[in-house]
Amino acid sequence: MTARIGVVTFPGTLDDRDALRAVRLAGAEPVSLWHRDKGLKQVDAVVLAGGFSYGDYLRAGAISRFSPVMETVIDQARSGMPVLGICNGFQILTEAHLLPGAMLRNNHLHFICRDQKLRVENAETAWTAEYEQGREISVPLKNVDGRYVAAERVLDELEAEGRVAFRYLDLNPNGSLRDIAGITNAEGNVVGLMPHPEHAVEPLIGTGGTDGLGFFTSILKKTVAT
Amino acid sequence: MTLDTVKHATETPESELPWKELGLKEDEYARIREILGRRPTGAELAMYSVMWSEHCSYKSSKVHLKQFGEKAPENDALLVGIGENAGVVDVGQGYAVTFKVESHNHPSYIEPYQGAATGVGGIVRDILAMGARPVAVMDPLRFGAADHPDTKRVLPGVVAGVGGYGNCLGLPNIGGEVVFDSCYQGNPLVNALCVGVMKHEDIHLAKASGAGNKVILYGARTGGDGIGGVSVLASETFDDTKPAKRPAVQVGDPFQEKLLIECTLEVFREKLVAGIQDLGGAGLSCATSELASAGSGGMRVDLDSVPLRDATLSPEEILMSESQERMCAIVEPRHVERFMEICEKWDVIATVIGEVTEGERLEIFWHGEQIVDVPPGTVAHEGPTYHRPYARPEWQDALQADDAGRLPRPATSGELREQVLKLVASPNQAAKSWITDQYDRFVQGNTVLAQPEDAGMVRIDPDTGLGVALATDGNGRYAKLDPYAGAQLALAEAYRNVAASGARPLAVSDCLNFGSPEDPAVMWQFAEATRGLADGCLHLGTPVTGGNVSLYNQTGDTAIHPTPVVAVLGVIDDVARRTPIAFAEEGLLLYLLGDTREEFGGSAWSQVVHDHLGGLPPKVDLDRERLLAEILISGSRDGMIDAAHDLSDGGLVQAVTESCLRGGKGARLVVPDGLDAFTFLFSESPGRAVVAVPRSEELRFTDMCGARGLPATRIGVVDGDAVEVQGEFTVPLGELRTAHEGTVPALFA
Amino acid sequence: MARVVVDVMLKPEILDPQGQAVQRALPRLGFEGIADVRQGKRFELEVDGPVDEAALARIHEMAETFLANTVIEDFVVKVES
Amino acid sequence: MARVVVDVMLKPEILDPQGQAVQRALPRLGFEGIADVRQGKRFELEVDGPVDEAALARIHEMAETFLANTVIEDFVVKVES
Ligand SMILES: Nc1ncnc2c1ncn2[C@@H]1O[C@H](COP(=O)(O)OP(=O)(O)O)[C@@H](O)[C@H]1O
Ligand SMILES: [Mg+2]
Repeated sequence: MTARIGVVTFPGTLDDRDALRAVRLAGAEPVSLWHRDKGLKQVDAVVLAGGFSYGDYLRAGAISRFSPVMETVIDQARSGMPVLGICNGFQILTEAHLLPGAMLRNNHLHFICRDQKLRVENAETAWTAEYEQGREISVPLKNVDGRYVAAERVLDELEAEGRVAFRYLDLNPNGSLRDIAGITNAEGNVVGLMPHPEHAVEPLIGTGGTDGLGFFTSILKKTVAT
Repeated sequence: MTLDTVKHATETPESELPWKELGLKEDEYARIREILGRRPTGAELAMYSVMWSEHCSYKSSKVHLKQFGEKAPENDALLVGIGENAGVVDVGQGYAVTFKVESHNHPSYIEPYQGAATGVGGIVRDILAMGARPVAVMDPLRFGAADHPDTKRVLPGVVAGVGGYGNCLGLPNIGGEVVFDSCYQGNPLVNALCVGVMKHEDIHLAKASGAGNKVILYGARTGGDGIGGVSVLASETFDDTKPAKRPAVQVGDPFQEKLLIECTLEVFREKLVAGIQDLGGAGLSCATSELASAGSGGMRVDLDSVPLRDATLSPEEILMSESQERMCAIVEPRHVERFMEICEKWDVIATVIGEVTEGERLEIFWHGEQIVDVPPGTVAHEGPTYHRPYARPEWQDALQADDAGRLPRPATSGELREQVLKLVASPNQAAKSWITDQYDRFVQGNTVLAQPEDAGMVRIDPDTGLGVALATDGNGRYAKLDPYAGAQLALAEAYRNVAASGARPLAVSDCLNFGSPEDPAVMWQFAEATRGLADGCLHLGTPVTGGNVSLYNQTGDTAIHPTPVVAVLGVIDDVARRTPIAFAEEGLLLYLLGDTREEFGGSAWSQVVHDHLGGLPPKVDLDRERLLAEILISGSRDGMIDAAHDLSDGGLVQAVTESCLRGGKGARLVVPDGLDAFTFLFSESPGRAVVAVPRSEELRFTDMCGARGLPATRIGVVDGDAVEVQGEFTVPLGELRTAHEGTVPALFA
Repeated sequence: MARVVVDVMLKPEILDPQGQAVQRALPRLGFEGIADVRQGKRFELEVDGPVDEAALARIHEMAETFLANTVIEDFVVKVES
Repeated sequence: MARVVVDVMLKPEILDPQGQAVQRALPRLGFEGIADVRQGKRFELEVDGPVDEAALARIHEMAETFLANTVIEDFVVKVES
């Protein structure tokens, strides 16, 4: 039996179909989840995909965070279910306080879409186990509210505990503090990042590489193993 | 105020109505009275005035646009032609593709962000209304001089608007254009293209048939946006000194549109829709009259049931409102409940506002009283037709006589090098990534090629690799020198771009941006350009499937350059065979395909170095374009070429610069026998491309070119980290990159 | 240093998708009784020197030409006490 | 119907690039003497029924949990006179 990975669709989610495809390409079973349903259809892990849920009105992720599906996701995440937030999903995770800090408007104020180099700083989370520590990967980045901020104390704590999971390389595209591209919770089951691994899973498409596939094979291994 | 009902209108035949203020001419008003056999009611007048405006009725242009049908090439791929929301072409494997380019020029000058955003929103709904899932957008843009202060207001707003809306909808932006020319100073051109994909059986049309079927309005509530916008915008030249004339601006809500897309695709999937129309210009007036006139029966609408954002709107205003993000569907009674459920699922407001009737009239009621009773066809299709006078302007001869061949050319290698750097750094030739990086090109996970490639390409079937490619082009400078040739050059360039990517060109959409049709010189430009485009499409076998006309792009007496923007759609059986522009590997041999002549009229060189526009544009040879395309497509299919880049404005040196920078590799070039270095580098002869051929394929490739009679000249090799023109100069890639990529951020960041 | 505040709101007849989205979310969060929400911008300006009539006139002009887009927005200038 | 306004501003220690961009543009437009600009959000809420203490408490809670993200933002609730 393979792992069932859920992908949530909120109104305004855009990359849900891409995330489902990435799950399938990794060999897991993709399961669509709907924001109004509390039930998670017995999935082993959940991906909160990118997009502009609720138009990113008010603040990115602020409205989605209060949806029925998130009540369950928050609950389950606290008891160990793996959750990956990509871009808008990361924003939702910070709004839901499953991850510390907040996402703000890019320092240059523009939407930015580029091939982004990252370093995997923590290869022990549920979503990064297939990478080696320090591995450099290239995946698409595309957002307008991608600047990660948190209080100095929080940042120090994240660094000390190895919870900065990904860092921007070559260029910090948005003014994120300490070049942070993604973080994990202390347990390593909840991971959020701004760049889009689901757009780097096939040759030709997107960046034309498959550097992002490891997120989905990591979770497949992890959930099948446990 | 008493309600102006049909009954009231009959009883008060002499009441004066503000037909003039609504942009109607005296004879047009007389015609309406004749159609109705009485004076129109206020609501009827509102409908006729918007629907008979230039924007909706094409009254000045339709006698010329007819040619696209009359001269349409035989083409089995065409499933739905001109006249519907957008044309549909068969791309094989059971798939159909619909695409169209449209303008939102005037609103974007007034409010750049919202104007551009709602331009994208409007074209996306057109595509959706055909039954297709929108899969990509493009944005051909024209601005005033790059260093003009107003361009600093307009460009960032337009770009943010295109991005803000398209990104939020989840549509990858796969290409477009950014052109600067002071002729667009008061009239920037914001054109937007959308392409959608469906299965053949999913094609939907805008018609209301079947008495008893319900008319459902769904999407955003109706507000006071853009009322009269259509008629005021399209009928009169916008004059910014008179704020009273400023139409209300529409504000878009891309989030609402995203819900509309998903909701609409779901009701299509469950086959709940008998007919459908988006609400764009002229709002409900347009949707109801077009649906009713295309169907078999009549239609009855209760305007009171339209959900409003502003309760004080009058019935006339409701009919004319251009509130965004609305659609109108015709649904059989047995499907209404399910239709409503799906709308509720997507948080989309949906309301039955009327039904299809046995009769032949469009009847609209307000508070139970009849305020409209018209034959819908007279509103939708029987608007006036003008045969506007046109005449070749008297300045045309002098302009063409001012030959660019007489301009002083660089005298030394040093000067040549300097001009190369100046050219690739000039705003029109410089890299546009500062702009295009504000657009999401990855979303939907099917983008194979996007900017800065020759064409955008998306995969439409992940299993077979079937894909489509699109390019848009238009060169107003060429068209100014010769509008007939200019239109064909635009077509040829877009066609060539598509072929360079490896796809087979199939069909055309266009957006014709011109000045005032009341000026015979402009009308001549328009007539010539449409004739050129129609003849060109016939010759190349690519039918025009739809498009858009934008007139009155002028400030005072000065019109913009005639600017026909042409979009070509191509198909590729397997996107794995696509050809990128990047020179990515050392040792690849560079071949120049086609003939290079001394052609500098309207060229980028003449503009950048001499600020000159005169002479004749390069000579078009459509047979040559076709042959070149065949070679490029075969080369890609059979794996003979690793990269290809078409040659257009800026000539060879521009193409080589882009391909080298994209691949991060240099090139050593040799000036071929019989050409001087200057002509080699800067000529803009069409029908050419530069290709990078692996050594192992050289013989096969040159044999193919030889056998088919296409000149192929070896001009160098991919090598090192500089562009070197042997015996002339060397420019390190770093220097080239700084020149090419620094300009746009320096101007706008 | 004195603080001047410029509030910029969409004109009432212009669609405010942000405000709408907020309003629609409120009942779901258990907040009833809010009939309408409009969302606008607030600019806090720290002004060098005295905020006299001349200064306010300049700020008014700045709001009109730059901070607000009067095609779609209204604005109010206030001196913060 | 009564109007309650909620002003939401970034905390002073958080970088506000929007405010900065405005401030940097001002001298170019000929407006001197503005030492600092911060840009925030203004919500205008139309409240059904009386704006008594209970209502204000609820709005305060709404601002704290929803309208503002207190990790990065401060807010003020005001009854518009
Ligand atoms: N406004 C725009 N939006 C998206 N892509 C653009 C835009 N402007 C230019 N591009 C892209 O930049 C590249 C270069 O543009 P251009 O020089 O006009 O191409 P070409 O000369 O091949 O037609 C192309 O890939 C084009 O699609
Ligand atoms: Mg090209």
